[in-house]
Amino acid sequence: MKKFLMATAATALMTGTAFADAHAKEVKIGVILGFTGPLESITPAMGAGAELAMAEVTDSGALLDGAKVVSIRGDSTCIDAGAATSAAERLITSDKVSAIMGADCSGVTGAILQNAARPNGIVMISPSATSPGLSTAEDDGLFFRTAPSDARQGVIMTEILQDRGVKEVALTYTNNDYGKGLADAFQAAFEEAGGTVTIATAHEDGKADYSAEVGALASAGGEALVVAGYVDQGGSGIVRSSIDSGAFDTFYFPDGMVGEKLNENFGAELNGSFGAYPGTDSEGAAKFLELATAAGFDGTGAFAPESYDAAALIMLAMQAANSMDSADFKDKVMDVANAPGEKIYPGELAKALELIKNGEDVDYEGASAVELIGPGESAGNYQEIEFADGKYSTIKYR
Amino acid sequence: MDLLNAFVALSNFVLIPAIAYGSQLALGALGVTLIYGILRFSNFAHGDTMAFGTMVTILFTWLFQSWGISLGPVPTALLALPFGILGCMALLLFTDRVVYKFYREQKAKPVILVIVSLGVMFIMNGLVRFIIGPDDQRFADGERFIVSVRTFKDMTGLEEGLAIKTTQGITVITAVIVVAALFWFLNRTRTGKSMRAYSDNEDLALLSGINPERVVMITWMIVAALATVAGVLYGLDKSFKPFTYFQLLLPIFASAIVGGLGSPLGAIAGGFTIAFSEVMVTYAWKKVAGYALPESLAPDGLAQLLSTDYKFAVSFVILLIVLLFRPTGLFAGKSV
Amino acid sequence: MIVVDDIHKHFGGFHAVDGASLSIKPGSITGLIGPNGAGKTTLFNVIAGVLKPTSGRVTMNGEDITGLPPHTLFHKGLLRTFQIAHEFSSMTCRENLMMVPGNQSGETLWNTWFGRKRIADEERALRAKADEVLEFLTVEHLADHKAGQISGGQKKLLELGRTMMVDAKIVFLDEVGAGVNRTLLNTIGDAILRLNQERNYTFVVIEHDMDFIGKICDPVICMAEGKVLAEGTLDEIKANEHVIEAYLGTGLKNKEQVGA
Amino acid sequence: MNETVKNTALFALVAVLIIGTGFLQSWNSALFILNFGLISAIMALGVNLQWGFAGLFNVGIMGFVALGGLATVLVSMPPTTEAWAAGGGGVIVALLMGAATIVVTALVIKRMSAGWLRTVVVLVLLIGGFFVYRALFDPSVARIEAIDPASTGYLGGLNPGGAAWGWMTLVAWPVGGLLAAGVAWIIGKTALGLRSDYLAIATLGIAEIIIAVMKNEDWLSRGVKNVIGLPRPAPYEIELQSDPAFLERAASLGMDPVTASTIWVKLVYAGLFAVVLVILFVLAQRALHSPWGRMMRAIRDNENASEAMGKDVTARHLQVFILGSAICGIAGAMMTTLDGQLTPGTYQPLRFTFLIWVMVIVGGSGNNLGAVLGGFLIWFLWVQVEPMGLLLMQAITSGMTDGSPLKVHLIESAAHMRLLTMGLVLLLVLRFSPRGLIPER
Repeated sequence: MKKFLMATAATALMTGTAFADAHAKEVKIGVILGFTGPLESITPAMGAGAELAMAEVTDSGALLDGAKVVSIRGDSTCIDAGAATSAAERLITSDKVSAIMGADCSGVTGAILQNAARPNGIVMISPSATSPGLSTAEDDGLFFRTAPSDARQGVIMTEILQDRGVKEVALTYTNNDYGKGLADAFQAAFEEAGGTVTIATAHEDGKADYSAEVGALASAGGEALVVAGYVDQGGSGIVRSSIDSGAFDTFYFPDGMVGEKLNENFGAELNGSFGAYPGTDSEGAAKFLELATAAGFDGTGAFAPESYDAAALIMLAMQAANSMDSADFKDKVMDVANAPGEKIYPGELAKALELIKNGEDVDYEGASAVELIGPGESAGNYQEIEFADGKYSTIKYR
Repeated sequence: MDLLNAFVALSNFVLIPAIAYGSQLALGALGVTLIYGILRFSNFAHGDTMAFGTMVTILFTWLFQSWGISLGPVPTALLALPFGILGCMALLLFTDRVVYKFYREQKAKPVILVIVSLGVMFIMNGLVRFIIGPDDQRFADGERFIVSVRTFKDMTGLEEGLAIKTTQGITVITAVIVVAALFWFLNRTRTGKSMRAYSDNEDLALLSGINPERVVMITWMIVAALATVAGVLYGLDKSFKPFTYFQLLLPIFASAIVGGLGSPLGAIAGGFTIAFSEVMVTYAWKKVAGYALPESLAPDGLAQLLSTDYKFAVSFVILLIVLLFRPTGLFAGKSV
Repeated sequence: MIVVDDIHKHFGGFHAVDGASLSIKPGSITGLIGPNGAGKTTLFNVIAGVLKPTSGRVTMNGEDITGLPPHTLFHKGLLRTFQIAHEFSSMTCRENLMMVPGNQSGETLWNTWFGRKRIADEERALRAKADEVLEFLTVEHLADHKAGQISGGQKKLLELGRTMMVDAKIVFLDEVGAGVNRTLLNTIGDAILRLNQERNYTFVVIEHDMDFIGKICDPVICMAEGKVLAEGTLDEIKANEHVIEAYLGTGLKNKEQVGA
Repeated sequence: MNETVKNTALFALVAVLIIGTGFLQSWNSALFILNFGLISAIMALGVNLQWGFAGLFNVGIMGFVALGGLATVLVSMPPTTEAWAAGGGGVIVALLMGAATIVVTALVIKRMSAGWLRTVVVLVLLIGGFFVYRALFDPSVARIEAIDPASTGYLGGLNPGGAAWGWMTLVAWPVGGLLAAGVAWIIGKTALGLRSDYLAIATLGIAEIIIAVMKNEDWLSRGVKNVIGLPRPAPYEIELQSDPAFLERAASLGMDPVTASTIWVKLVYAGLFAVVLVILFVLAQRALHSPWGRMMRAIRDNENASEAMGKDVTARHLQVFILGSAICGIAGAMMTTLDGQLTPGTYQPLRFTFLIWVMVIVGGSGNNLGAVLGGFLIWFLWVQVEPMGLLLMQAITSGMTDGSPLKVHLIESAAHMRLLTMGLVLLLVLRFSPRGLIPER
């Protein structure tokens, strides 16, 4: 289905470009996410989130005096930097997008930033690239993210585990930049806090057999197994194999593992396991959920709220600079995201655009309580989840 | 008691998975080795042949499931397996007719056939993705465990648990049956004997009145059966994903070569060698050693020879070592 | 000059050469005959370095050359041809000859890039020499034909021609007449005799055609079952009881050959 | 049709395809295809050297391409001084120690006569050496990887000037070739004695091992954490966009500065790559049409006869294996330069080994011109079959009702046309023009 959506998006953009000149004012925003690849089960909701914000703005007619916002999708594949760059290249040079909402995975995000966005001077706001390395990447002020850095997630994970009295964990991570980066960050934080990581071992995605990895993990032991992987990929394989062989029965799931698939694949077998993914209990989150349900997609999906916020920030910044040129509005992103100003929640984008037009400050809170710090990344809010009765639910916000 | 715990832990995490994996590899390697023996080339399309056979089986499984047919505790896929084999045979015979036959008649060099099989690999790769898509497909149903960890612990009172999955049991049983049938066929039937004769000496076999096209046809049919069985067992035990099957080609080749290309016995030995070494070299022996050794000798570290990161390199390192010392494999295979 | 001392070559349990000893006099054309499976070609392969003997020694002018690889033997002046013609099929006949001489400066990559003048000079000389050889063999019209497309006999000639591109001391010819028509065989025979006389080549010839052997070879060595049975002129060999027995044992066809 | 006309026509076709892309899609896309086409052509040249000239069946191309990429990081990145201080020496000592173990073991095997004593000595040496090596190696690696793992955590490269010294990346190209050549030497020494199919699988396996090492040795090149932002030999677009002289020139051509700068940078790369391709092509061409090439073809045609004619087949195979691998290494370094990053996770045999084989076979093995043509043509197809497949599927399904499952499925599957097409092209060429589009003369 997801590929069907992509295909129609692609056709839409073909016809879209043909008629582009006919339309009075059109703002194109690239949505580059891993519609295929390890994150393919959570990206549809992310794309829908971003497009929800765009539809809202288009309907309001308030952006740059009635501009229409068009979403153009590109596939980042999440892992293949070459393919991602070429998709971004196409969106920027051929479809002439004004900004990019994306990408999702840290590796491809870095690649697109360096090879496509910076050369062309295009603003990029990622909803989910969490690698700490991106904090210090050269970006000419073009790159932002509404997701927190994994350095932050490592601390949150440590807190959650310690609150539950877990002192010893085994750790496995998907063997790519996301998994390795998160594992490093977590291990450092956990050990600093006095915990023990009995073993940190990688698993390759897409390899169906994980008995060797699980054997090593089981041998090292631990009160829980931290699975820094993807729910659509090896992460699930590890969990499956661990449950089957009785190696572990308690798991910790970081952001890449939290998804509907987890309920489908395991259900009650995971009762007692826990985890966390970005999210807030702000009133924005609830509003977003309402909007998402009305629009017919799953608003609780990981990074869907962040995607809405990323798209919203792009459009608000455009209005603040009164320009759809990245060079002009890149400096406005931080202004609209942070205080001072009137707080803006999902569904209030029209109001925000009007305020900005009238020269007033806004402080965009959005669906994920956006607060951009330092080099333009989210300060980081997480929701802690726990499995009970065969599905996970949020029990606490951090 | 501790020794028993050590043995159970070892069985649960090393022996049982390795035996199941080894059986799957051995079945795959048998297919590769038969093609090499009779048709005299390394078939790069074998992984994708497995994927194709499995895919047909999965489609039939879904069909049966939608009709409400099931085998109770045993996976429905076993019922669909014969149809998968037939589908795979049809594809291979078709491929042979439109692709390989031409080169056979031309007496093309073996390496040309290898390159041709690369082309076939690309096409099958695309075909399978085209039909079923590139995603994971789970099609196992029925009872999940023969023995689950909890029952085992309750039964024995041991600290360590032991799980035997239904799919693992089926894998081993099926593999034994298939291998026995294959060896019976090769050694006891007229056709099988003529195949072996053809494999040993093509010219001599032709003189003694063997119809080569018939031998080739039967080879493809057997290969289709082996590939489909191997693929379905692998898919049941783990999951089906076209890309994984393509990747499976590498350990399968390693198995066939370690055993010696063209030698069916070698393929089986190779399959288990690769499977066991992959699991054992990267296994952290801490737990087993902790039970088996007196406390003073128990290791502090993980007692792991190589990190699991290098799991996939292990089979090739073994392959290289074997080739260095026995250039035609353990069971002295052929080389053309 | 070449002394073969008690060579054994076993393949598993099969003793292809079982204690063969012989010596080859410089300047001679030695014929090596024997029934099929007598171990002639295996012995050839051992001497030419393709196979390592299980035991035994081969010396050349007193130097131990046992088990040296063929390319080293080539540079010592020991050349061979093959039972089934081993032509370089995708190359022209002229190229087949031109590739032979060793130590061509054009065989060093550096020179192919930066020493083109020297190569050009050498090539001119090589080409002239190759054409000369083709003429000697009366096949100059084949110079630009692909070697894969000429007849079996012509391939045999070409192989002989390759040995003429360098100053060979000793040349081993393995069934040079197999599959060659009578006319061409005569041409080959003439060429061998001329090379022997004009250039003082030493030849060792494996052959089944007794007419051919009788015409050019002296002495003749007969092998059977991996051993040397007899040595002498062809007439002496034909009269030897052991030889007749050995041939008789393998069937009438070979007996007729001996009788012929 | 005479040969020159036919070849010119084939290359003209490729030019038309690329230029057509420029008109129909965008010039940036066209140049993107051109640049990767140039790199693919170089890889095909390397494989052609091994297969077309010498008949060596190497399916480990991916490994050498990856080594070229590794060289780019090792040469062009600035060194991580803290990491060097923390564990650089330790790692080097450990590696030397490891190498010494192997050398000593080899010497023992050579010098001692076979027997149980030798076996024992060898085992003791190897096992003891392994533990000493690990004891030296592991702590140093841990110290290196502890240094700011999020952005460095590795030794870095040899470029003291950092991003300002972008030209260092050019140095990395030949170094990539040398690195690949060195590894090819080791592999060739051990594996070239194997017969065709065994050699093929052995090289396939070795390539996987190389990738595994690159993925997991973080101290060397950050492993799967990737190295991004490699210094580059071409100017940065962003700098061009703020360079008054460039802006003026762009304006005089009537182009907007962003498009002008992206196209200019791609042209710079295209120029650099073309220079490398031309140099390698000329060298390969001269080698092929020389006594060396004649000798190689003789060896390929008949190893036994060449050996009997005094050619050292083993040494020549090793030579050509090293050369071909080195060329793949150079191409790999160039590709990593163009990507601006090293991502070991993206090396897949399908893309970096088998696709290159398709290029060589389709183009014409044994003919350098053919290999180059194959490189461009197959790369073009690889990139463009996907959109073409989509169009085809849309054409096929245009009669169906929207949302019908079959239509959805067909359109969804369009992406897989790519693999099908590659296989089909390969098989058709093998069948009807077995010696490729531009066959060996």
